[in-house]
Amino acid sequence: MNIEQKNVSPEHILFEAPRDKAFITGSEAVAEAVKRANIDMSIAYPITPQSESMHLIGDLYAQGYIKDYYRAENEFAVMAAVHGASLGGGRVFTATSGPGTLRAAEMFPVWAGSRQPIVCGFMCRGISLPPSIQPENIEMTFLLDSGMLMFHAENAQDFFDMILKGYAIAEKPDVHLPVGVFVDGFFTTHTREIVMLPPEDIRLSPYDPKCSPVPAFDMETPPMRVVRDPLLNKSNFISYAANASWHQEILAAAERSKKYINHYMNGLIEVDNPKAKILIAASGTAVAQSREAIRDLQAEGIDVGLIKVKSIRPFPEKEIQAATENAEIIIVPEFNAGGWLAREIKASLDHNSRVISAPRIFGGMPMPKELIVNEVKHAIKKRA
Amino acid sequence: MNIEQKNVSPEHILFEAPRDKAFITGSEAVAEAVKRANIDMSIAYPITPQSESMHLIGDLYAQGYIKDYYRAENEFAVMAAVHGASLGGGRVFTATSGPGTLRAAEMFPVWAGSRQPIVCGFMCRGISLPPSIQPENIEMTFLLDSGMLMFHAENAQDFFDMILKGYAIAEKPDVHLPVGVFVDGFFTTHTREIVMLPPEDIRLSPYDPKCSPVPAFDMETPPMRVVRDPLLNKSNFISYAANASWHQEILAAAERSKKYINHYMNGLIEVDNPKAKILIAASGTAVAQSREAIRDLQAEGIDVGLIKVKSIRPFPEKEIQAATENAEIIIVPEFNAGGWLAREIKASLDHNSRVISAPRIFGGMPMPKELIVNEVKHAIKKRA
Amino acid sequence: MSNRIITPVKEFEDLLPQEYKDLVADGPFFAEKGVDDLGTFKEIMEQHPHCAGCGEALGMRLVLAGLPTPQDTLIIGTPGCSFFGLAQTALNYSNTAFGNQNAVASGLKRMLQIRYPDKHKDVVVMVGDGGIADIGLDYTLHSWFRKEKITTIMLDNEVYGNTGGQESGMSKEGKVLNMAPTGKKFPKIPVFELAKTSGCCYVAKVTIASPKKIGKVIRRAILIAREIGPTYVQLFTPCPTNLKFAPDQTLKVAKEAEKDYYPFEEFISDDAAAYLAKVEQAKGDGKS
Amino acid sequence: MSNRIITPVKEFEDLLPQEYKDLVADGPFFAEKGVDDLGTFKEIMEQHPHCAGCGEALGMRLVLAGLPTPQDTLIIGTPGCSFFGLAQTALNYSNTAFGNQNAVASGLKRMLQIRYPDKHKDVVVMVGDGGIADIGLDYTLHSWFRKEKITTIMLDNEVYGNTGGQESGMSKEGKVLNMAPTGKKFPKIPVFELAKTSGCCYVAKVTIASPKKIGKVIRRAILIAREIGPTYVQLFTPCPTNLKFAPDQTLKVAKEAEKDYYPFEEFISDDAAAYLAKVEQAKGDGKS
Amino acid sequence: MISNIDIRMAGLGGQGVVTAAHILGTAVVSAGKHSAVNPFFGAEKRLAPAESYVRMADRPVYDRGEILYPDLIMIFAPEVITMGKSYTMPFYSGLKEKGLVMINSDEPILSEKEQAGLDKLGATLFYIPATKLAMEFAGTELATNMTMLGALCGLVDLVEIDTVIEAVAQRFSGKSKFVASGTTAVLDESIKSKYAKVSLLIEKNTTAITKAYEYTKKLNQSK
Amino acid sequence: MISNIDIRMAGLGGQGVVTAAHILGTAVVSAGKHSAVNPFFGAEKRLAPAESYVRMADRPVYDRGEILYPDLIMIFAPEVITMGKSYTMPFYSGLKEKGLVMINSDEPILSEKEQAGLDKLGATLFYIPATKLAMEFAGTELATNMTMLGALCGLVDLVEIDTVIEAVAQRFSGKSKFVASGTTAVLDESIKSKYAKVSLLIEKNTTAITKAYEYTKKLNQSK
Amino acid sequence: MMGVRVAEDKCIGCKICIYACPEPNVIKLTDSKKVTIECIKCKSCLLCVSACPKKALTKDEA
Amino acid sequence: MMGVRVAEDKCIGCKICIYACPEPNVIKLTDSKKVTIECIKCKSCLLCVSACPKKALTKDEA
Ligand SMILES: Cc1ncc(C[n+]2csc(CCOP(=O)(O)OP(=O)(O)O)c2C)c(N)n1
Ligand SMILES: Cc1ncc(C[n+]2csc(CCOP(=O)(O)OP(=O)(O)O)c2C)c(N)n1
Ligand code: SF4
Ligand code: SF4
Ligand code: SF4
Ligand code: SF4
Ligand code: SF4
Ligand code: SF4
Ligand SMILES: [Mg+2]
Ligand SMILES: [Mg+2]
Repeated sequence: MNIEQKNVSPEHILFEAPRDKAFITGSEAVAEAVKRANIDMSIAYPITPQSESMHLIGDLYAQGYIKDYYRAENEFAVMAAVHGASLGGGRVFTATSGPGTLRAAEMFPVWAGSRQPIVCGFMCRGISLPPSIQPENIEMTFLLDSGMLMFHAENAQDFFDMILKGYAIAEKPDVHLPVGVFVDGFFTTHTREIVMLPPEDIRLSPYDPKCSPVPAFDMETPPMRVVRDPLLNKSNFISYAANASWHQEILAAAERSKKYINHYMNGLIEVDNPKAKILIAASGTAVAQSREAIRDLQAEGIDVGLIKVKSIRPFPEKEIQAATENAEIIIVPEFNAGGWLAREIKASLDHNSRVISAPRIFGGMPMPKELIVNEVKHAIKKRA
Repeated sequence: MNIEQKNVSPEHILFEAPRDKAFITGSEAVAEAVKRANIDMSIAYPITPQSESMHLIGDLYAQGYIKDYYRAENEFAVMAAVHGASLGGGRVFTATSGPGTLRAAEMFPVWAGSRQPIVCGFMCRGISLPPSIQPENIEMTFLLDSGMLMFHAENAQDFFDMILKGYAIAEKPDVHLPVGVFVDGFFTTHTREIVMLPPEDIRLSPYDPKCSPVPAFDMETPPMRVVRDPLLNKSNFISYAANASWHQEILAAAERSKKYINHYMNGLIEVDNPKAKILIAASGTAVAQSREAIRDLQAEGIDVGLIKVKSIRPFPEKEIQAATENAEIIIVPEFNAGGWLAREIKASLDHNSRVISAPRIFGGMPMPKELIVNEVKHAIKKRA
Repeated sequence: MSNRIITPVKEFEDLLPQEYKDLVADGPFFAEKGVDDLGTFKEIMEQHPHCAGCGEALGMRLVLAGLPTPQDTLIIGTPGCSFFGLAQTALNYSNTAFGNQNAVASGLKRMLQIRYPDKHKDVVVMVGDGGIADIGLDYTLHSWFRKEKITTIMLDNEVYGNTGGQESGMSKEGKVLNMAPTGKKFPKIPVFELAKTSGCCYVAKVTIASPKKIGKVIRRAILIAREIGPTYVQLFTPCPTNLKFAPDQTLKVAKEAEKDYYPFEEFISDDAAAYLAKVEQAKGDGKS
Repeated sequence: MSNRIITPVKEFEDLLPQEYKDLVADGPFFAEKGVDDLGTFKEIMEQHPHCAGCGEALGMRLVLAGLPTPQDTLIIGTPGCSFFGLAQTALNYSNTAFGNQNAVASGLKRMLQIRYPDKHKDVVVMVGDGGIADIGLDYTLHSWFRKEKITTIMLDNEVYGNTGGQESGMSKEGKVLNMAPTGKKFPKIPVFELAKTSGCCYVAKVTIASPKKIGKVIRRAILIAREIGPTYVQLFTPCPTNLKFAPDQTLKVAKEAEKDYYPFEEFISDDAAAYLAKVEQAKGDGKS
Repeated sequence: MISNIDIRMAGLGGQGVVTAAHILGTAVVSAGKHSAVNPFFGAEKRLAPAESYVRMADRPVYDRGEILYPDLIMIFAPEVITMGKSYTMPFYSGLKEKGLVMINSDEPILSEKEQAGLDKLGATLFYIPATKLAMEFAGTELATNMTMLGALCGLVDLVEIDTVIEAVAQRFSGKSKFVASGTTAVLDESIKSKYAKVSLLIEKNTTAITKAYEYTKKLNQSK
Repeated sequence: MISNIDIRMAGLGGQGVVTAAHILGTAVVSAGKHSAVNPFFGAEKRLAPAESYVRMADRPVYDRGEILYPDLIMIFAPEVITMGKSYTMPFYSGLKEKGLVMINSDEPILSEKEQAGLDKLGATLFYIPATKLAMEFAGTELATNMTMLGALCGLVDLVEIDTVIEAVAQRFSGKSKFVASGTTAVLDESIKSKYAKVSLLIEKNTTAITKAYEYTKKLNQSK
Repeated sequence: MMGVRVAEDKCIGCKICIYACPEPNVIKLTDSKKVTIECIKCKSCLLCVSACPKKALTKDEA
Repeated sequence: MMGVRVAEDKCIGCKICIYACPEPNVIKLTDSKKVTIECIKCKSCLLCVSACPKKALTKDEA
């Protein structure tokens, strides 16, 4: 570590510290966030387009910013080891992509079930066959009920901020849930763009395992056996109820996280031009592409507003309901074949025939603004 | 094999052959289906509550009904080996549950991407922590965008039939997609009930690998290299387009499967008492429990209808829209914490404030009919 | 864990369950206890739902008695019958996904080294044969390749006990079991040999018919893991229920296996042997 | 595959691409070819996007030339650089999820035995070191334990080539790589030794600096897999791009490794040796 | 004949509660009625708590899972009550008003509190020396589930005893494998090892059932 | 000075198209404008096709990914066109009307059909002997990306050449690791091995850029 | 149904039964070097009975 | 930029270059036992050049 870092509050690092302009990739933004996150340990496994981030985090380890780091044998091992490390009472980070996410799928609900404030980056990409390493966020649909909080970053700036905010939110004693910060791989990881960074010489205060609803796994609390009978394998209503209430508490913790998301992320959604009758609702890179489309549409005199969905879990049902009160057309452009965001939005809105689930881009394609523009015009024509 | 089996059409085995009453568990129903499915190979890995089914299938192998069978090293290996076996041009079956489903999650989209008519049983159970082996169908939410067809069986009879129907549908050349047949574990696998079975001495005709959109992997077709450049790792619009259209074709194949689902399964949904203003929409065991509740409600003079959702993928959007045209209240009871079925239904319906996502049961609990009855009464009161 | 943490505050002592007070008064936390002392101290495992005559339960009981420093021992488990007893044990015990144990233990051990650089926190993996040799083999071997300082203990009952008697990679060749209806087609997986090849510094094979050996072996395995590198103990713990012998035959089955194909074996790397000589001399150990 | 299948119908011959016609006229499908014949027949791999000087590409080229019966050979791959060349090869090639290759091959081989009981369908796994020794180790070893009749070939470039130069379990100790910023902390995984312990009937280690040996070894591995059991070939195929040497140094690097730490080694089980003696005598093989 | 009834059977792992439920359900179905039977949803361990549930009706039974509100509770081992070897405590919780309780014991074992609980519900309680009868007529306590079944049929008019005996023969005839969760099947099968031949097993079980049936039939009449 | 422009750079893996784009974007941003730069989204292999994309504007750039409709196309190696080593065929597809094309070649290499395609778009075409200039002034063909950049700045008024030179220094100063996909970074870094010292590398690159800049400046003026 | 009886006169306190019992805290050694058995936790597996070299233990049939 | 030139007079047809080339179907042996190189598929890695014992191969600088 070539610089001495001062421990500061999330508020300081996020809201108060001055920021400087950097021209970096999303992968570098991840490393910049981790550098300031006071991580104890990180565990890596390569996969495109995540690898660069975890290389850089390896460098941070070599430089002394992180206390331990290694390459594991696969993603399931990574997520299991990160789980073990977090059990041990420290702050951890890791990241993966597409097939890696699915390879480790079983562990994410375990993190949530263990109430671990792990932050994980997901650099989304294609899965399945034919093989594709290109952008697609289909993997997010697999995690919607994993119990994790899920944030979707629009760009490198968001990615940087949401990782730090992720720890701030995840570690609140009344939240204590894992956070997945998702980006559209390549579009964000591999694009070099302007990112405003706070100084390098501050970092988050260390994680305090005592401020947790579940004690650290370190034999430093009285190790009573907890139950007369283990919860598992019992047709036992007490065990059923314990299990159910534990899961209910996970859902409740996600609800409680909303106040912190509002505080740190300035809302679960962000609305531009809320009075427009036509809205585009999107998350991730689709937001960026929508901004370009809206610029063109406004230039043509077509009034279109934007809902940027930042938090996918908890899902901003109420917020989107409020923001779409006057909307007549809601276009939902997405980078996946399933259309999961449109599904979520439709499920949140009464009168959801207003929702148009298009354009839906997958297979690695970019989403030219022209496509969105056309979709909007088409919708207007159809309505007229 | 102590009996000689005659190869017959799915139509014969499903619609024409006489049936006899058996009093068996859901696990036994699986084996009865497999016995008549003319399976070439099956690969097993134990997990509660699936194991009994795969034990029985092992016995079928020992008796000569199946040509090869082994226990693999874990579920990812099972699903990969079944994928390999199916590549080789034969008919395969396997099954798993909860954590096993998640362990192998990556392979299901691969089956779909490879256009393999694999049928897999999912005996759903709890995942995550605290550990639970008890009923819960949360794992289904992880597979909604896997590309598989997904059927949800209400009871052992459905389980038996849907496996055979699964092959009939999956193997149609214009479908050729994997089929997941889901049941609520224990409730179906471990309950002994009346199942009507066709005779043992008939079975489906063998799988014909030539009637497939993708040739068998056996070096019996001219092995030209297919592309100048491999599809992967290319910023190549041809490759993007190929990938996207391949996935679109998977979605299209699922659409095309509807006509076969209608034919073999008598519709993607089944509606009782469609004119009722109050409907219960459910899938799996929640349907059975709803039937009990409706019996009680009708006895009290409350007119309640039932939508049984049999096909989860393709999702019967249009069918549910039509069936709920007159409904004022739609109760969706579920065995999972996420409420994925209610989400799907809400996303399908305009005016979805009619949909009530309750009771939602998880942690292993049963769903007493009284809970559903109360939910209905509560909804009536609120509306009044 | 410092003793202060478990010592009841006088004023509240009467509120604590008897079991807890027994553990403090007669348990192995304050005064060091070993397998030899069984029957004279309060064991840290209590009333578990294992089958009557379960070899695995006996094995775990003996292992737990052999822990050199239970107050700083963390057990990583995995689904399998062992869950039942270990969940009933007054130690930190974690059990998440099947087979992930050595990966979890790797992360945990390293984090505890960060958080407690001056203390030995013994991370002990204790799970079934299926968990180690089948679904978890990759994680097991890689933790050994990486030289993680953890002790791995296989409770080898030669079957998947918890899920109802299926073939495991450690089942004997020819054995007819669930999912092996025509008998197992390949021999027991040579995990003992793999451990030697894969970087374990101490490897031992023992059965529940030799309780004192278990005590000694466990102690060695844990001490070596503290300083030298990964260690592995393979413990034969037959399952009466699924191997279908009477519950009172468990020790007989173990004894016969010991004679027949499960002899006591021990492998110690040179650096581990040197270290062991040092600590055992200091402690007056190793003579038993 | 019967030759009839690839023989062009006269009337349509002119519609076929030249490459296809070359394969029929001069390829290894009709007339048996070997590594010795390279340069005089149409190889089944064509123009691939591997880096200039890629050792893996060379390795695959030599392996493919050594296949005893390409017309009935199925290649199971996995993500990794090998994908590029193998996807450009006129054989059935499948590549799905990373590391699953030996599980896929197990299912495939068994199904082909069911469908073609009277024919040898050679199922050959050809993938990178990471795919075998890291993420796929469990599946690799278990296919060996189960005695699946498949040949596993590791293209060992001692790095994750395809994802940009990360540490692999097969990287050399001390090597600084991506994700190993302070150097690798443990030696190459002893897959060769594990293969011997785990049931492989034939195990060989060879480098691309010995092309004729590759031909011989591949032939042996595949023939033995047909009749006796699993076989494993570990092929050193250095990666100039990620090990950061000049593309024209690939063979020099291989030659030095051969002298230094990658000597030719061969292990043959007794039954495999007996079988081999029989077939090589019959064929007049094995003298080269 | 009673038509609609929900029965909870509680015992220890290896006592055959699952087999008992299976046999009863089979008998009911072969008598032309409807039934659904399931065990508790967990892994059984030898001598750990075990339960099973039988629903029977003259119309289709859709309901499944643990029976929360049984009409009838059968306790296969006194330890269920005396040592708390039960998933449901107190053992009669959920019992419907005027319900019926059968306990395998030679002598009263209920605490005052428990007895008061039953009294409040207006429940009828029977002690059945089922293990004693099993030892006497089948030569093994593993036939306790048979005597409990026989006793049930003597007490309540659910199904003809002959139909039950037929179901027993079917259960052990070996025509089909007994399928139950986890180790349950193994434990419930262990009775087979007590007899050299299946025919002997069926014969002994039949005797045990019949004797227990007669025992409670008398008891019932005398009440 | 031109404000809003989208550039596509196409070359072979190892030629430094990603580095070139990086440097250009950095210069643009340090000049106070906006830019977003990305490579093609695939794994680069030495001498296989490689592309990168630079967007620049005087207002925020949100758009990202492959540029489908470039204003300007830079071809770093003739093989991109002559041997089809390209992901986009024909190489100018998507080029906007009146767009600009720069080809690294000493001599015309376009087929008639290609030339006609360009003519139809009203495109302007420049051949730049970039490799030759690189060999001459930096002593290695690995500096071709530098001469292409210099040439670009001479042809089009995008950003001051000094700002570009500063960006080069920043890129190679070693203050931060160069981050690019897969093997791209390795390949793009290989130029470093050509020089004993970073300072020499920067110096040589600066010369190469400047010379190429001057070369096209003249060319442009003469047109 | 559950439990094991100790014949105090036969017991020599060798503890073999203690090492044989799968249940923790069931068989204990008294100060007089005899064993006692806490029957409420005993599962009647009879491993102790089989193991005792002195035949000091028998199943409690009560 | 790409390609290798064969000095026919030096080539003895030993095929070492053929075994050294990572590209399939690039170097071929002619009937006169010399090699020819299909330069359009050559990647100029120069492995053949380094491998040739007769120095019969050189990089084509054209
Ligand atoms: C991913 C996954 N697959 C399968 C299971 C089911 N499962 C739980 S324990 C077990 C077998 C345990 O066998 P073993 O490890 O030998 O332990 P034992 O019960 O014999 O002590 C299995 C297959 C699971 N929990 N998770
Ligand atoms: C589950 C999963 N994790 C990670 C990856 C990314 N991945 C693809 S290839 C590869 C490394 C390949 O290394 P190796 O097997 O040594 O082959 P090489 O490229 O060196 O030939 C990785 C990590 C993936 N495709 N899937
Ligand atoms: S099933 Fe076997 S291992 Fe499991 S508790 Fe019972 S006896 Fe022990
Ligand atoms: S990265 Fe290495 S292994 Fe991969 S193609 Fe390039 S040289 Fe070959
Ligand atoms: S084994 Fe027998 S003699 Fe020894 S202590 Fe136990 S009861 Fe006493
Ligand atoms: S019978 Fe079994 S459980 Fe009871 S004391 Fe003896 S060994 Fe222990
Ligand atoms: S290696 Fe040299 S001499 Fe030998 S064939 Fe090639 S070019 Fe000719
Ligand atoms: S330079 Fe390389 S690619 Fe070209 S012919 Fe020689 S070995 Fe082959
Ligand atoms: Mg086991
Ligand atoms: Mg490699």
